[in-house]
Amino acid sequence: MATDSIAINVELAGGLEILFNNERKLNVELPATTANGSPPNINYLVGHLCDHHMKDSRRELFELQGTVRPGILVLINDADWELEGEGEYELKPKDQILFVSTLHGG
Amino acid sequence: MATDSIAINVELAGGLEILFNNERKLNVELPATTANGSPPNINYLVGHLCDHHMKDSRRELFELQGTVRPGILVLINDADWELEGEGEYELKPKDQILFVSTLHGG
Amino acid sequence: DETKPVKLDLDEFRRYGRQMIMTEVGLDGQLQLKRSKVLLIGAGGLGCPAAAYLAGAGIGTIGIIDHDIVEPSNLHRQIMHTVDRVGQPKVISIIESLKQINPYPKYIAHNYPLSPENAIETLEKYDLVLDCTDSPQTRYMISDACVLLGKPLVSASALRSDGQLVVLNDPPGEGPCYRCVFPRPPPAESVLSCGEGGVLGPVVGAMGVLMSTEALKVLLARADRKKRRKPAHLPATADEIKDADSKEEGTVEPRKFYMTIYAAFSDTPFKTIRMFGKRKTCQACSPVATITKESMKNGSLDYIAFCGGQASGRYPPL
Amino acid sequence: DETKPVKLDLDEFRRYGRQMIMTEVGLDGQLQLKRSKVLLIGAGGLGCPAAAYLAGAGIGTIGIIDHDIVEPSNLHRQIMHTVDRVGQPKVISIIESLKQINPYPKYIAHNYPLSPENAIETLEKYDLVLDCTDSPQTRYMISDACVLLGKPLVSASALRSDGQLVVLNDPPGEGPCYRCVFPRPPPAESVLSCGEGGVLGPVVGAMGVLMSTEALKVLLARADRKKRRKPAHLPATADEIKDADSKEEGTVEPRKFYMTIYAAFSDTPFKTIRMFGKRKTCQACSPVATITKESMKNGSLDYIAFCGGQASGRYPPL
Ligand SMILES: [Zn+2]
Ligand SMILES: [Zn+2]
Repeated sequence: MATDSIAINVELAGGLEILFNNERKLNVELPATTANGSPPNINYLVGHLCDHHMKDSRRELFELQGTVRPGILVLINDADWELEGEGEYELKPKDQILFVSTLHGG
Repeated sequence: MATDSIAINVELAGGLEILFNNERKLNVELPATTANGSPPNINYLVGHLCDHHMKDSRRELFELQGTVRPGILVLINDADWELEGEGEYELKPKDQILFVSTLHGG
Repeated sequence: DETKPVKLDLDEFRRYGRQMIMTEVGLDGQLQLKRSKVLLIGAGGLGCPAAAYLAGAGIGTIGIIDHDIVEPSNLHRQIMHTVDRVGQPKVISIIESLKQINPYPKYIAHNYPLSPENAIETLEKYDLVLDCTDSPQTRYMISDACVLLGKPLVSASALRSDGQLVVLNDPPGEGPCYRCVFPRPPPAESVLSCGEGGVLGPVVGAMGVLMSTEALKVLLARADRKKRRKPAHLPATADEIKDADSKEEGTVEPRKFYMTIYAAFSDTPFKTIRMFGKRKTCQACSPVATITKESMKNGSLDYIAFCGGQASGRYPPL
Repeated sequence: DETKPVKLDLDEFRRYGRQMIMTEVGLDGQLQLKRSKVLLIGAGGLGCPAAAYLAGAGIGTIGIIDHDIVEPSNLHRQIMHTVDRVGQPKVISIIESLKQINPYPKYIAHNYPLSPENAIETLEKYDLVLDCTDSPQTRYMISDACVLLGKPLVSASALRSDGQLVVLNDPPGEGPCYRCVFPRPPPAESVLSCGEGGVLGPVVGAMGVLMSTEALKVLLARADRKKRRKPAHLPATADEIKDADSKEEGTVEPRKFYMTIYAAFSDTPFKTIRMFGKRKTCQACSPVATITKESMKNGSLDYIAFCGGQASGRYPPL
């Protein structure tokens, strides 16, 4: 059933790794099609990470209203997700998805 | 005749860009097969760069005995060329080849 | 006063020689640095190293605004302050150290808190601003003021082992502003300061040093523009493309905007990420912007409330 | 003396609090830093910022070796030296500044040139070495000495607007050495010093600060190893894999080795590149190595000649 899933690389930075047991890099397997028949998109990934990888109960520090909370940059293969369609971007095998919490300290 | 050439990206760093008219990034087109019938490899690329892109007469600051001179690191898609077969590595379309001169100042 | 004649004396030639022999600097670049006025907002973990290298490089006028005093817990990372100066205002302490590195620049101390009411008049005398502060509300305020005044802004931040760096509103009117990059502020409960989250000294130090490099790049590009030559390190701007002789072959790509992010404990610590760019609906920098100098000065913009804190007439809360 | 008890007084808790609250540091990590002895070779553009942040972080013993004196042309980038101290030995000048940042560490001045004859005895008292020098021959010599003594080595360099950073011989015996990375020296005519090629102050500054971060990472990993826990930021070493309970699911990847390269004027300035690793035929660190403490001490290794310079009995040429 290997063809029924796609493997992507997720990276967490800016402190978000704390929500994921200090893991900065995750190999994530997603179903090739989701319940609604389409490939998984970024918003699906966000929910999947909360359900299967997050080790912290404060889900609201990562997800809000079905997508990432404000103050988190999402990079699809090192480019801002707004260049790629934001939450609707459909994931391809080997995609590199980086979630970075913005920092304000100095 | 587009299928008869391959396009790769070359980057120059550590001062090597000076030999190339201060260009740090070059889009390089190579023939898909070279005179001896095989695809172009890194050593072929080194000669090609000297012949077609270098703007400095001091070829010996880049090439020595058919390959790069000592003191230049060659990175094939961000990994040391020794992990990939060194000068014999056969180039593929979209390969990222980085030449870095080692620095000693402090 | 962009055209005010400046020159270098023999001691300055000796002092700056090692950078003047670089093609990206040269005599023109060095004179441009001497002619430039740079404001650092914050004399802490970012501001200390940024100021040290800007002073070293020979910026003509260096202003620093901060209203904190030096505390023992600052010293592990704020390397322009000293044990002897604990208890002194940070702006006084840092300028003391900077003068010992380079007595040539004119140093201006602004020993008061930056607020929406005083931001415009504080920033308008400078050519370039460095945001070395530590809260979302000041970051939005500084960016808005820079947009209103047409000043480029170098912005960085650090927490724990992470850092971020971005150059905003550069060139003014073309590059994205802080609101373009972060249109919605983070929820207040997700924001940690260095005091709460901790920070490794050299992490914030590295970001501060990198800020000074970006500042020099912005200023040196001006020297190149004045000579109507393409900056060695930049793709052409829209205006330059119009101005330029069409001698050069090839097409000129539109400028891309990047952010540098650092994660010190990762085995691949640096990443350069490509930003979305200017936002058509930006409240500060787009044609439909609503933020004005007046709304800023009269205090009708409440940055604290915008960032989810308690509403307040001024920043910082007293 | 790895087990020598050290403790922190109240002022130290206050001073280091902002980094001690980080999970990667903690009380164990802070005590490990205090117990550590670090040698900086070179008090110039790299050594100044590296030393500043290591002093700030609370390293217990900081040694600095350099035989130069402070010159005006140093000041644009060597931020721990001052106008008042032009003409003084650099090691004296830098320690003066470091004490003002943090009086707690023990500072040791080595005011003489490092040579093959004295390298072993100079380095052997330290736990970790930072190569902040500026010539190929010293870089090979320092790496060889670190391999012979089993010391990790943080090595960086900078010229014009470029910088490079790599951690070598870490952990000792497992990580590659300088000869593994650069088995053949560059031709002498291709080597430029900062004096000849120039250097932008914050470029060498950034590399120096990043060196101090890597040094802290190496030392903090020791605190983790002592507690037999996997360092938060490192994949397991071969020994640790053997030692570890096999409770954790998944396989442990062998460690990869990286170099960080910086090109300040590029729009994508940082790259992390993966290195080849240890070389089976390395003259210094492989099973077939020929370099020994004796060959080093008795001067039979001629680093100048190896690097294509005029043959000479000692380094540096007098
Ligand atoms: Zn905007
Ligand atoms: Zn070796």
